[in-house]
This record gives sequence, structure tokens and C-alpha cells, in this order.
Amino acid sequence: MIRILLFAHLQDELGTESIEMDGEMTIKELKNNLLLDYPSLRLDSVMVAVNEEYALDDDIVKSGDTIALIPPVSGG
Amino acid sequence: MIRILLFAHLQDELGTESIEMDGEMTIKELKNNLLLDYPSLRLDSVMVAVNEEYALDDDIVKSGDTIALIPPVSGG
Amino acid sequence: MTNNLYEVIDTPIQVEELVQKVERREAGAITTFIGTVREWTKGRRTIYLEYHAYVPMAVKMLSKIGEEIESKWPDTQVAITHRIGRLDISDIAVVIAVSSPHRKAAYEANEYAIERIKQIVPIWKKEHWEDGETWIGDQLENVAYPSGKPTMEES
Amino acid sequence: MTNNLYEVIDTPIQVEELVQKVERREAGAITTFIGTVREWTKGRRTIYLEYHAYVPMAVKMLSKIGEEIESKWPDTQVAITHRIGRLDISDIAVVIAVSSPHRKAAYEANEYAIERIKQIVPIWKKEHWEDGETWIGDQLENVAYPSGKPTMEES
Repeated sequence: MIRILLFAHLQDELGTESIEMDGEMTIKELKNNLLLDYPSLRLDSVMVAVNEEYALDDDIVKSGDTIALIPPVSGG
Repeated sequence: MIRILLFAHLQDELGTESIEMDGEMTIKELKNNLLLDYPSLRLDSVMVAVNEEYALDDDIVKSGDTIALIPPVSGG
Repeated sequence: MTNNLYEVIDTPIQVEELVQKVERREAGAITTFIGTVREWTKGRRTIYLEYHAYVPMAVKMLSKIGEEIESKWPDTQVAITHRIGRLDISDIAVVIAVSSPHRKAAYEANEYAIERIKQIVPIWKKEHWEDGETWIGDQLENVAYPSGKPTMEES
Repeated sequence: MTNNLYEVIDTPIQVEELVQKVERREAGAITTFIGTVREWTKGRRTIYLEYHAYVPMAVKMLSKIGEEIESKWPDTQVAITHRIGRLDISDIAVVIAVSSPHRKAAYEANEYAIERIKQIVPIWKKEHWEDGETWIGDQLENVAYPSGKPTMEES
């Protein structure tokens, strides 16, 4: 099971702090799967972290990984 | 009477915090007078303030003014 | 007080504490940056803010920024604390402290830290205005989603 | 605590106090510069320092620097305190605090302040080394008069 953490407006839109997904896939595939389930989701400028490190579209995620969808940050 | 305040190494060299001078003169003349009395004094890089404002060589000082000889500063 | 150099906390930040964390006998200069909640942004009045964070990753990224700085400016020491939760006007959101033997590096490294925080640290600001609330969308503060919901017109 | 923005004092400087002096609802950024006594300068060990000042003029010049800044960077607010007397290693000699709506100005103005202090504020530092004492002669710290007495060879 892959755990996907949501933050900021993504958390508001999906009404939950995290969702789950099964399988092994690239970040790009994971994003596409999410868009199938939530067509209104804006993921263009969203970065993805795998186990608390930024990841690239071709990186592979698998069961046990914690993914975070990171909208443009606004700390500071 | 013109009061002349001394600081840092000038104070050490002359062994006093201030000296006095009579008359009305330019800053340049005042410096020359000082060098007559204290030939070893190094005044090249010394700035002069009149009544707590920096002054130029041609500015005139007169009785009642407070002069300060300001060696290169090293605060901060 | 902990001795952690990089922290995300939900209580007020003490500036002196960060200064103490970076003080060293070989340092001649310490710079701090204190980010506070501003009342007015582009003519719009903020009532209060909420900061949310992905805390473990935020701490990791702050620490990464510290490492970047210490490699770019040798002999510097960095400490950063970011506050999350509800903050009112003038409350301190972030403090960055940098010590260095010489002042130039202390200024440059400090400014680098705040720029990098606005790029890579997973912390988000929700502005509560007089007339609604907004997740602030990027470090340039120009992608805003009214009521947290992007609309079609915006995309 | 006084509310004077520009001070020369002979007691320890409290950083928080200067931060409070420049805090404003319209400020989003506050930078501080904290100048401390460094133990080593170019391989030579400092035991302690003495700062002397022409106090009334020093306060006037600090205030002038503040005016220069507030005209160059509109909407900034500046406070500066310099300590004089004997200072030990790590003691704070000077604190500059600048608040501004935006961070860029807060950094630039702060750095401008320390550069100007080293040019125009009548304060002098006497270094007490392990092997003697020296009046530090200019802001580049490269004109030194061993034992306070310039010798002929130096001129």
C-alpha cells in the first residue's frame, strides 16, 4: 500500500489528509491515476516527495512508501 | 577659547583628553598650529568635527566652538 | 529550549534563543532574519494567518538549507525555526540566525536561507482576510485560490 | 529601556529590545546585525577589547545613518545601539535592527548601516592581545599603532 499525504488546498479539495493506492508505479503514473479519480485536481505545479525527499516524474514508488503532494510552498 | 577634544591614540600621545587654543582660524590653520606644538602628531588621516559635525579644511572655527580630532574610526 | 538547530514549532519563537544557538568565539558577526505577519498585502488587510507544514520533511529541508549554506560559506553556523498554527499580526513566523567570522557571509547566507525556505520547505500559509480566506500558492504570492478552491477560470 | 532609536551605552545590549523598537504592523521583515567580539583576527588572539566613543557625536551620527536609510529605503525603520567600555570575547558590541514591509530592503539597509558605522561614527576599538594592545586605526583594520604610539617607520 502506498500512502499519499495531502496538504494545503489539495487537502481542502479532497476533504482528507491522506489517501491510499496499491501497486508499483512511477510518480507520473501515480499522478495520472489520481487525476482519473479526481479529475478537478490541479497537479501542474505540485511537487512530489517520496519518503520526505523530492522526487522526479520517472522515480518509482512502491508499497510502504509515503508520498506527499506538495503544492507551491509559502512559508517564511 | 576653542576647545579641542582628543580621542584614541591622539589622547594617548598627548596624555590629555582635550587642549585649548585661542583665536579664529580655519581647520587647516588649526591643524598647522597643532603640528607646531606637537610635531610628532599624525594628522594625515584624522578628520575634524566642529560642534559634533564633520568639517572641512576651509571651515572657520572660533571661540566657543568645540573641535574634535577624529582618528580613523573602528566601531561596529 | 532544545539544542536543535532546525525546528518547526507551534509556540512563539524567541529570537535570543536562536542567536545563542549560533554564537561562537570565532564569530564576529551574527545576522538574524525575523519574518513577521504583515497586516497589509497589496492593499488587502490580513486578520490572521495559519501556517501548516509537513513537519518531518520541513525540518529535513531546513537542515538541508543549513548544509547548503555551510558548504557555500565555510565557517558559518545556521539555525532556523519556523512557527506553524495560527499567527496574528506582528507575530514572528520564522527566524533565521547565521554566525560567521565576517559580516559579508553572514548577510549573504541569511538571505540565501530565506530564499530557499520559500522554494523547498513544505510549509503553507493560509491568509484570513476581512472578506475570506486564501491558501497562498507560491513563493511569489501570486497564485491564490479563493476559499481554497481553484476555479476553472484560473487554470 | 528607553525608546531612543540610536544609543551608545556601557551595559550589555539586549537584542530583543532593538527588535521591539522597530516592530510595526506594516513590517513583514526585520533584520538584525549583531557584531560580537571575535577571539581570533588574522591569527592573533584577542583577550578583550575596549571601545571608546565621542558619545554625543556618535549618537548624532547613528541617527544620521538612520535618516539616510529611511530616505534610501522608504518605509524602513531603524534602531542601532553600540556598546562602549570593556568587552570580552563573544560580547555584543553593536546591534542594528531594520524593519521593512519587504525583506530585500531590510537586508540591504542593514548592511548599509554597518558599513556607514565603520565610516562615520566616532567610536574606536582598542584590542588587547596576548602580547600588547593596539588602537585599531581604520575600518579596514589595517592601520594599527602598537602600544598606541605610531612610530616613524610606519608613516
